[in-house]
Amino acid sequence: MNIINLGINNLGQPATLPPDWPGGFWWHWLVFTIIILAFVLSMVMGFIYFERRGMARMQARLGPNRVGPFGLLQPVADAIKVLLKEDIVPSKADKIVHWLAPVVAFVPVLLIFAVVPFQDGALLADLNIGILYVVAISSISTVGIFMAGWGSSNKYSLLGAMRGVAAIVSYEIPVVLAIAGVVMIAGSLSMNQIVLAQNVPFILLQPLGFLLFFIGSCAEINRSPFDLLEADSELVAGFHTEYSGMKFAMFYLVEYAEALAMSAIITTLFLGGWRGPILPPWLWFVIKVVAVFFVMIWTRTTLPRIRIDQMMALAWKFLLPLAMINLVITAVQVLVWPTAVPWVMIPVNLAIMAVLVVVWSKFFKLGWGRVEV
Amino acid sequence: MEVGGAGKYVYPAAELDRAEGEAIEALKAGSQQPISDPDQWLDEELHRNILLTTVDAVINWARLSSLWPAVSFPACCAFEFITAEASRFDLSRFGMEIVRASPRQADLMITAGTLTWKMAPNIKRIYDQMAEPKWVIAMGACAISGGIFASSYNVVPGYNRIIPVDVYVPGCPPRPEALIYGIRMLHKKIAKRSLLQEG
Amino acid sequence: MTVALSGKEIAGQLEGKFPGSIVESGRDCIVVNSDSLLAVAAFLKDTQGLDLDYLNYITAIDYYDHFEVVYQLVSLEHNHSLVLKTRCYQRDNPTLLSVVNLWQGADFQEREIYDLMGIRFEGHPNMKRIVLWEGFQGHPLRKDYL
Amino acid sequence: MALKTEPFVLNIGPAHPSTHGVFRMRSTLDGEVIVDMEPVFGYLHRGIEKLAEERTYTGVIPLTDRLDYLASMSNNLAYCLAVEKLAGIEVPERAEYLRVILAELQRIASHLIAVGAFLNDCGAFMTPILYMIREREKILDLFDMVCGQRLTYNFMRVGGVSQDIPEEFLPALRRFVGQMPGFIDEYDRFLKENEILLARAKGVGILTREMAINSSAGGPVLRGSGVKWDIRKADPYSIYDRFEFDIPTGAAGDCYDRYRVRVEEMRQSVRIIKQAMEQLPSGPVRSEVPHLIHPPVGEAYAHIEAPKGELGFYLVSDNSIAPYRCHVRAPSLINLTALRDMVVGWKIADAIIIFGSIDICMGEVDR
Repeated sequence: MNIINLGINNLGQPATLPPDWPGGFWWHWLVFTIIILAFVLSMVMGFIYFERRGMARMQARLGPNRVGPFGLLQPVADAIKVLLKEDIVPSKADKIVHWLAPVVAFVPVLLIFAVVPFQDGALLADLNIGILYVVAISSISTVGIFMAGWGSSNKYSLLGAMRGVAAIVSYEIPVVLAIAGVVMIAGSLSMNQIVLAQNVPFILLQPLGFLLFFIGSCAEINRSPFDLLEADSELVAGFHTEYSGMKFAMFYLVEYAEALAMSAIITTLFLGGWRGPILPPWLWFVIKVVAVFFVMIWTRTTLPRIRIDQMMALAWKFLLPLAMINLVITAVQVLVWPTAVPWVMIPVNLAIMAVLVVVWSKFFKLGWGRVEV
Repeated sequence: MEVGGAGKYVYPAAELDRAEGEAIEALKAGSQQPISDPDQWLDEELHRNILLTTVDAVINWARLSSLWPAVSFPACCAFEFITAEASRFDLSRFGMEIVRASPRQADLMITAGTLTWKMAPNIKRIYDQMAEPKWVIAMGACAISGGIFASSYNVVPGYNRIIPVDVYVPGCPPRPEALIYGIRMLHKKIAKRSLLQEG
Repeated sequence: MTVALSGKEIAGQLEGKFPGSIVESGRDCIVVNSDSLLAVAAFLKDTQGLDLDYLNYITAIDYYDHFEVVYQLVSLEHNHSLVLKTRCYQRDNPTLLSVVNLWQGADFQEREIYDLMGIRFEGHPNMKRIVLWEGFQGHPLRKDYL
Repeated sequence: MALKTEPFVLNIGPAHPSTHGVFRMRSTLDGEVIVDMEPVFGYLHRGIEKLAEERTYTGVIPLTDRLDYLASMSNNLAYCLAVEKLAGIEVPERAEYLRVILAELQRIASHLIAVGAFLNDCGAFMTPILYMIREREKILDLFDMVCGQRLTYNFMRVGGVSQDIPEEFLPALRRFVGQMPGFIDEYDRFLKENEILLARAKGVGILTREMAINSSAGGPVLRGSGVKWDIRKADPYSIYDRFEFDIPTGAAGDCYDRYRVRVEEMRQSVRIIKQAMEQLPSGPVRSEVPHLIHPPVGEAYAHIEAPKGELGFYLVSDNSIAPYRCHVRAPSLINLTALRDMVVGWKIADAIIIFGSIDICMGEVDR
């Protein structure tokens, strides 16, 4: 029996009380909490392995292959080792803040998965404001990062944390505007409804929105080329410079769990979520998530890092205006041709995207030279 | 934006220099003898029969499979270490490609290069900042005994004057193969650890 | 080929301009009085036709009874060079004038000479030890360093 | 709005991932912007100049290996030239050609690391440097063939080179020279026109022509600022006057120009090696030199165009078997003179890449 199918949603009603479940929604919550925890932990392990092996291949080497078959147990070994390492709290640190920071950073990332549908209706809570909830929750982990930077009383940590806060404050806006385009087309804020609305994946109807969202979310979760927050070659290890042992493991987990969460949201919003032919829905979901993550690895191995002011400039001068234009165009399309055939809109939207990006990149350069502050 | 002059977070350079000099002299005075290997080696027989439990085996396996090196690359040998990390010799096979810049998160210090008295307090500090359990590989002749520069006025004759060393890899510089062999030796050493020893 | 300017010819020019500045002149070097070092250096740097605007290196040699400081000047434009030397006969507190204001490239090299040879350069903005630490006893490159 | 901010001191180094060794920048920051910076070094000062005074002329060669450990061959060459000039020793033809071939290979190897490390400092996560180390390994294999060492070669001798090349060397070199231009094109494809790299490196860390000359910069740093000055052309040592090659120069003197100059120099080095390989004569590789060299009393300065700039040895002889004084004109140290002026006013991220674009080797800075 496929338990996941039981959480079927009926027309926008919250799927908190599935009919056949003995014990009502407590039982449902318990099952899904366990599924989410298991999913996140196993996917993060998989991602770490996948990133290290994939990156190694792109860098003309092999990557970990000694521990277990094909090195598959490498993340397990890393996890055991890191968890058993000594936990150091610097003597000048703000002890409580230093202790709390990893938790504050980690919990919101897990909470995001509450509204991610793994299959039709298979989600912990089908909130009717699902995507709004994601936007709200995902920003909280920044507080944890800033606590880490502040609490460590290390200048590198503080600089890293400041960069992180600046990045998330700036990039939240284009990201939300990009989401708004999707919401308009789907006509709902519920994640499950958004997936159900995607007869054509929204990446085709909203190519510009996808681009903006992808760049913005990469910046929010500090993936390269926006990894200024823990920029190896500048800030040693950024905000978690002073963390060791278990607390460092939490941050490491947060980093990949955030990447997983963003991949899952991109999958849900733009790639049609769990929908796909032949294969079971959850497998489609995982395949799409991994594909998105692969692109992130790819950019990480390819691109140099940009500077903090260039990053801000990109958000405010490039992404934000484009996101607004995209919103207007989408609104016009939804209003004027509400019943237009998607196959007609696809080439139109792609053309609009191409023109806008090209034209705007004439106005905007990442900018070289000294930036006066 | 207005810069608030020489504020309380800007220390005079002369003061910093003097403090550094004092730290060096203090360390130099206190480390004229080599530190012996700190590991308490239990009787081999005892080890095999009683102490080496399954838990030990799992933990040691995890530790030896993911040795993350710290950044402490003073001189020439650093490039042999970097080459060992790169495509041809590929230390990433052993899960060692994550070179942690922050010593807090590293397990292994590969002391690649000559140690001078001016650098010694920094290396000692990096070592102290590393979280237990931690290991040290002295890579190259300079790291073992000062090597070709042993008679100089500013060279520490071996890292073991200031930090305990687990494995010595000779060579000037050691070839990457030699370094990998040294790392395998360290793996064997780690595999013999027991939780009881850590106290 | 970089032409090594003849010390004798330059010495002739200098003797007219700064009487008493030249101690000795060889085939490719001139030894100047330590007092007139700055004036001679400025002349060599700025004179048309000489334009020795590139200070190649500075070094110091300990000859027990005196220190000799060697400057090699090069003109990138005319591709010629000149070795300028000066001597310092004090041993306890040898002092020379710094050329840092003429050639910024002298900055670290003068500090290094101070550190290792113990010659103090007056007029250098940051005259302190460069490779060894504050509080190090002695100057290692001196011949009598133990 | 006038916002009052408090500057603070941030210590970059000496054990920092991008200080290429044990360099330390004691910088005063205002937020992210560097308002003042004092370079502190000496963390690798091994006293090579002092140690040279207690070794014989031949015994100093291993010490020179460890100066700029990324370009040991060039150091050997410069030192041997200085001793030969001091003692008036002739070098056989074949040895001269071998020296040129090896020195140019060394230049390629050193520039590969320089460019790779620069791109790594820009934040291209390890990828470029790993590809460049892949090619560097091929050069190291060639060196391994001739002298059995990978990093500290100790191969050149006063009056020639220590031994003749093995017969498998030339075919391997020919293969390498055939492949290398393709690899350089590949590196160019990686990041040459990358928007982010341009934004990070172009116009950053400008060293004007006047500044470069006044601060005695050398090598790619000087040429990046538009000064066409290369010792190989300006004062041809060894047999460089027999080869055809160009001196690439930059225009603006920014980080990007220095990076481009290095890449172009690799192409020129390949060109020189090709010519030298074709002209390589047969004959002895070392002239008759007494076991203990007693040069006449005097002094000599010999310089070469090392990968990092003008490398010179100033030797003083008192007719004994050891140099009376051995001074190294270290390009890395002197190129750093302008660092402070280049980084002040820029952000930390820029300071890192400006520092990376100078390409120093701490062994040579501190000696």
